[in-house]
Amino acid sequence: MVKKSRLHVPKTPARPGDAPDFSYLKLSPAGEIARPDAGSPWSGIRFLAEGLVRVLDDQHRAVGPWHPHLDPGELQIGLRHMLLTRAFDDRMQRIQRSGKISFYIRSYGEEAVSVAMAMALRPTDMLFPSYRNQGLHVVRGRPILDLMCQCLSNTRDMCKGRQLPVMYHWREGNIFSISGNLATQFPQAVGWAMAAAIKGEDNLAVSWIGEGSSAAADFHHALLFASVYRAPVILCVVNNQWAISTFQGHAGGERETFAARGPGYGIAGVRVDGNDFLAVHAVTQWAAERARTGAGPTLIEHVTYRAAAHSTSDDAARYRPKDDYQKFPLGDPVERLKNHLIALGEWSDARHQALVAELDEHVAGSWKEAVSFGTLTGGPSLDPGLMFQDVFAEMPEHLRRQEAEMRAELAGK
Amino acid sequence: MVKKSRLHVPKTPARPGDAPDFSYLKLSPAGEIARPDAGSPWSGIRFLAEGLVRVLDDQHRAVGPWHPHLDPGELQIGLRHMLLTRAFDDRMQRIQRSGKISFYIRSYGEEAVSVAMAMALRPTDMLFPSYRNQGLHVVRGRPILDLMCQCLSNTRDMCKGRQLPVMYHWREGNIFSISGNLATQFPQAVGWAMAAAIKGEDNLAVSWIGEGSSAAADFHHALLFASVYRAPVILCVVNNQWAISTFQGHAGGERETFAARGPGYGIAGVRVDGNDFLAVHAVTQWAAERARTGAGPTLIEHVTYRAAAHSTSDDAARYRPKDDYQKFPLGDPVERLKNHLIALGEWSDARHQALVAELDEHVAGSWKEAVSFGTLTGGPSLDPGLMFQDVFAEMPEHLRRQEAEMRAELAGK
Amino acid sequence: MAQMNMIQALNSAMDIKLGQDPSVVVLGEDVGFFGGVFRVTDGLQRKYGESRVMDTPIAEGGIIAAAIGMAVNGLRPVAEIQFADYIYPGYDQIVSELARIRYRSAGEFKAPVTVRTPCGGGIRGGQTHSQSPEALFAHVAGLRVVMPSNPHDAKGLLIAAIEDDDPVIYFEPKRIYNGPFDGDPAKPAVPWSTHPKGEVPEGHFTVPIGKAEIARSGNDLTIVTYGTMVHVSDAAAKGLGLDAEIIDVRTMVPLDADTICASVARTGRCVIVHEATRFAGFGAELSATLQENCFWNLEAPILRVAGWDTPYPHAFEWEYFPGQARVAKALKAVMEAS
Amino acid sequence: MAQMNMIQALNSAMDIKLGQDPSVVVLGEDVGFFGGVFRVTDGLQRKYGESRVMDTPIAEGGIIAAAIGMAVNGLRPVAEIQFADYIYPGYDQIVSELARIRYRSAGEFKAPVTVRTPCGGGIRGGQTHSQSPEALFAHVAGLRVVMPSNPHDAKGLLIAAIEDDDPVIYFEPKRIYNGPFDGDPAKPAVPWSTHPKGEVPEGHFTVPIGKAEIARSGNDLTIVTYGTMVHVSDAAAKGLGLDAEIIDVRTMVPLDADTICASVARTGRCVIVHEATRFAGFGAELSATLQENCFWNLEAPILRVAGWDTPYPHAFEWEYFPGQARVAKALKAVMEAS
Ligand SMILES: Cc1ncc(C[n+]2csc(CCOP(=O)(O)OP(=O)(O)O)c2C)c(N)n1
Ligand SMILES: Cc1ncc(C[n+]2csc(CCOP(=O)(O)OP(=O)(O)O)c2C)c(N)n1
Ligand SMILES: [Mg+2]
Ligand SMILES: [Mg+2]
Repeated sequence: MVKKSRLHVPKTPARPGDAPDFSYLKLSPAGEIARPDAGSPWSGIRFLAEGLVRVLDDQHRAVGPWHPHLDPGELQIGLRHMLLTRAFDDRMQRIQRSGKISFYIRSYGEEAVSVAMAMALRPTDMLFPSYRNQGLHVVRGRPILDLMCQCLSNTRDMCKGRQLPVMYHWREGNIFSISGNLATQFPQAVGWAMAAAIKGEDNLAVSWIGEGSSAAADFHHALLFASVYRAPVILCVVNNQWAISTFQGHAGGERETFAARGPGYGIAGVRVDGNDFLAVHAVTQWAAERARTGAGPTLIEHVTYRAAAHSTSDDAARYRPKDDYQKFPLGDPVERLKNHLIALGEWSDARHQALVAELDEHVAGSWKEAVSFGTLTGGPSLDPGLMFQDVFAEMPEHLRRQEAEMRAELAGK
Repeated sequence: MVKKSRLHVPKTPARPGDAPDFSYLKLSPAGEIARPDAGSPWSGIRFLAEGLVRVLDDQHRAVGPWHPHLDPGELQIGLRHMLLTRAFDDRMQRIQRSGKISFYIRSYGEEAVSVAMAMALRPTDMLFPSYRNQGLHVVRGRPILDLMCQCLSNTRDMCKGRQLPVMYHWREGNIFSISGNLATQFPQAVGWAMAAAIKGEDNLAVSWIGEGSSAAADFHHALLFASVYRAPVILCVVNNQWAISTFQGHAGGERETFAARGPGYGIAGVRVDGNDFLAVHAVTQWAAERARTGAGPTLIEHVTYRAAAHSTSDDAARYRPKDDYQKFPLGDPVERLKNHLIALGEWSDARHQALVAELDEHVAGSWKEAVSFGTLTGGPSLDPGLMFQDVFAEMPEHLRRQEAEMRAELAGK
Repeated sequence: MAQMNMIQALNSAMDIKLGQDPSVVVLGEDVGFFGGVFRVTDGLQRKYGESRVMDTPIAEGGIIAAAIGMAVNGLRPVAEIQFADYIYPGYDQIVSELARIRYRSAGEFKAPVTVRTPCGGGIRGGQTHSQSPEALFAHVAGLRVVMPSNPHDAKGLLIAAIEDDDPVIYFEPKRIYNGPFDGDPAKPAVPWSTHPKGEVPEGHFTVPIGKAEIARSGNDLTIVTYGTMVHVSDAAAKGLGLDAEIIDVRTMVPLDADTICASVARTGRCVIVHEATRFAGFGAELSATLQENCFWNLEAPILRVAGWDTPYPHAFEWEYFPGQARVAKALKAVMEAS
Repeated sequence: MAQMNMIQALNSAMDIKLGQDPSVVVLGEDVGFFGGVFRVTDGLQRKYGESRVMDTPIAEGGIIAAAIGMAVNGLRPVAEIQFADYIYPGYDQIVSELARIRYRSAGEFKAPVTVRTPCGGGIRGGQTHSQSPEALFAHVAGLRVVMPSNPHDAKGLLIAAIEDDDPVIYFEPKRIYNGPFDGDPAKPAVPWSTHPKGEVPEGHFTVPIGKAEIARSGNDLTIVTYGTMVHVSDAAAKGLGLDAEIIDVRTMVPLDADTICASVARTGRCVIVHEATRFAGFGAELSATLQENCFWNLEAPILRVAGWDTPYPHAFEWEYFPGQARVAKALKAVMEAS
């Protein structure tokens, strides 16, 4: 080009070798943001999309109007779910490294988003997760054995070998199937919620996507349909700052919060500290009440950080400072809840260590059981004929023929 | 269903038989909305997306900070362009009714949107229109003869017979080709603007879609890419209240203005009285300055009314009150500019009638000339072999063979 | 039995299902108050209310996605895409989601959505009101793909589609909404009341998805076709005085290969006719399947008659559209080949 | 000449064009700083800057639309879609816009966009990292569709695509990015340096779009294939000791029917091999074209070998993927038919 480019390109605050830089992050002190009535008209509560709802302060106390006043027992359960999620993730990561599963995605650093939300919802609310919401299954009681078997594509795999690891689903638990195509679940959740409204039921749909995925057309369709039909849905953008190698500024975060898209479409938007278990729980309760009473949908932006690499296929050190997470101003969700419980006098380091050990053992035991149902490389395995089932409700003639061909091929004929 | 539906369905204010009802329309008095500096950061000027920029008041005076102070001569030119657009539309509508063209779309009631905007832009700015922006061609000096020939698919048709009537384009005039698929041009305009920025040029791209079309994924992509790369583009939603039979509430207008989507994405949004020539001109100048100086894109919502049926294939009396347009609170753009010029002492009913007569004659003359190049039913006609050209830059072998087959078929062989 | 055109037949199918099954809902652009730009949903909103027959935003991707979500929540949505030419913004939700939800969830979730969409040319609609994109769906595992050629089948297939537990892409050849069309635009329009397939049962009945129909039996050769081209082919064969067997495919997926192959194996000669552009069109699959199965019976190459490989050219519609002349030429070539 | 794998060859093609032509730009998800998830654009942003090699939002529809707008404004964008499985959100902009801008504007506007996208299976990628959707583009008039099978052609075809004034959908069979693959996952990986087509000129050269290549000459029968399957077919034929002629289609649109038909007319026997699901796949077009043109020369039915008609099944990848056994079975059947 003859002339110099005038194109604006979003800045990434820190790359490998740079010092971590979170000065771009707009924070609010814990307790600062007001808590309007859940039935408030959306237009009067735009401030929720700009501030940051936080409950836990730096002294590990719960403060301000969003304090959800949960039982210590409930908080301990939340801590347990987060720790189990993390123990499970850690183990699967190591297992992938050892070659026993092909692929894995951790939710490290984002456990509060799934766990606190699932705990604030009813079991009959339908969840449309992304691939980083394994905590939902944990809260709803899915044995991690089942999740492991899925990752192994073994004879107990809920997906019957048809999906990549982590692409779980659970009809009984009201958790929808995960697609590899980003964001498609977002408008589907709105359709589900519309159906609930049409049927006169008061169940909600809740869906999660990453901030990078908010660029997809599905994001727009979800917000638009939710707005037009006032669907009983909670739509969550999990802003963990990164989309593989791409900083959130490239998804529009440089200009405005993701929560602010909500008011643009005429629906409530709330920006919440995604690493603050109490704040996430409180905001979810608020949005659920709002949706259930017919006051409309809510877009929640969870501000958090993807502490792990994108997946086991990724190496985050290529594109961001190694110590980025250590410097993230919102800390770690597990540590923060733990410290709060200790501050309440309801927890201790010793109990914590014991719990971690117990969960590790549970995970190890589950893994042992899981491999007994087969692995990629040995043990019992699924019949490849399963590939021809469930394409349609009934297998049509051409697939029957192809199955026969495949069986002949396998038999060396 | 056993239970009663709880689904919210947007209300349409008036259907055939009802009295027109525009109480839903948020209006601002002329002159009321402040005019911030064109370089203002978008976040400080959200009020522009909520109010309604108006210059012409009920006494036909131009008032307030957005008064563009145009020469009376320029206003007369604007009036002329609008009248020519309307005379052309009216004639083509009648011609379609007589069966000489297959289809037509009028811009009746929305002439100021195209005419005032095109006049406020530079000829080197690239325009990406919808099918209701014929005024752009008029302002840029395209002979209406050419537009008529396109509608006739005759030997002078710029589209070489390949497009429905009204799907014009004009490379020399920097007006892009119209697609039958709604809204696709919106993100294309952003790409064009990004290229201008990459090349270091200061031309803008400007695009128009209907409020109904703002539901399309392309709308989201356009706003997002414009925001991320701060592209020098003006994106317009022409809110003429209707998308065929569907009221604007179904596109999200019940909850928020369309202009407010801009701030949601972190770009400026301005809501303007689309039937006020001066206001449209002023807002366009402001947005163009903004884009040209690198301060970013603008989303403009033009509040107007689709005075005609959707197209010649449509019958608006089936779904809205017959006298709806007569009661539209923002009046008619031609009448309002005419009355303003008269109030200025720069125009008269007599001059107006003479101009209308002159333009009618011009249109009639153009039509006479146009049909000399052929019509659907007679006169010279295009070689059907043209259907095989321009599929690719060079015609590949298989199309050459198909063309030969087609010629044999036509020759009865 | 009643006289119905295709619009009435389709309307009747939805009316019956909306009345019988509270889980059936209809959604799409202008389908509610207005009754659809082709009036196929006329009167349904008045009868069943705004929560069962819904006007939607103009967002085909959103329409399909919402329909999927509704279906997962137990409804049976019938989504209208106003013209098949506008289905592409919904393509990801159809291909990546609708087609695979049952598969990827190992049968735990299903999405019984019917996507109705008017297709085909011959109405002076230009590039974006004339396309026949059936091949783009037939290649996608998990979708049923249907196109009727008359009011009787239109109603029976639509009821079957709505009742089907799998997603169905339902193409409606709009050129024959009001009457059969033999490809000659100069001839006066003929209403469906003149055609035996314009007789349609008033109540509930189905035409099975996955079964082709022998629209006309014959011995000289087999014409395999669907939609509007059933009528054009019939006229072309009659014009040549050929005793052609005409197979109306009706369902592209799953294809009734047995019926089609049996006919071609018997006649030894075959012409495939469709409106869609030829290259990599659905005719290619028909040809390949027939060649594989009937090779030893074939007495002449199987020929394809189709739209040319260009975008749909407004002014040259009748030179583009496969009319009787083009079909006749292929029929002659196949009959004369030896 | 240099030794290159396909990733290096593709990178070299873009590097050369970015260097030669200031109107060339590269855009896509993670293509900038990171250099792409397969590292195909590695180092290009560092060399040419953030305005020429752009990270984009995750919006395939937006990427294609922006590329079209850029092309209309005189640039030559090379857009990457991270996996072909994610191209569908951009399908409307490709089919309704990119393919038709020249046509509908009678040549006044053009959109010389190259859309690069990794396709195909064999990498344990499951449903959404394994698809081969070429047929869904080959049917659309106005698009060129290309798939190379080796580093030499990859570079030459990509330079040709970028220089082409028409839009090109450029599929990269990712299973052979690092080395040829004969379909046997148990064998150790072989690098491109062991293969003659791993020799690639360092500078500018083109492989013409629209020309098939006879990858291996032979007399017993013709195998028509492309992408990864060129290597699988070769191994299968060698395994049977057959003197097969292998045609690497390379360009699906415009198809080099002459080269393909000439071969089949000579050998009289043909097997078509591709990875994509069989039904209405591109193999159907190849079969139909060959049958029409070579009918009288055929000594056996043309057979198709392809992926089964199911979504790509993660755990059953190697039972799904057309390997040597499946190809060999078809080769034998065609050789034995009489
Ligand atoms: C439609 C589509 N495009 C691209 C991809 C490839 N891809 C997988 S994950 C990812 C990044 C997603 O980032 P974000 O939405 O922020 O979620 P996170 O991984 O941070 O949780 C990309 C680009 C995909 N899966 N689907
Ligand atoms: C993708 C797509 N979907 C549907 C249509 C059919 N259609 C043509 S115009 C129209 C209404 C558009 O309304 P709006 O955007 O408000 O523009 P207006 O006609 O009011 O100017 C519809 C639904 C289309 N052309 N393209
Ligand atoms: Mg992210
Ligand atoms: Mg409108």
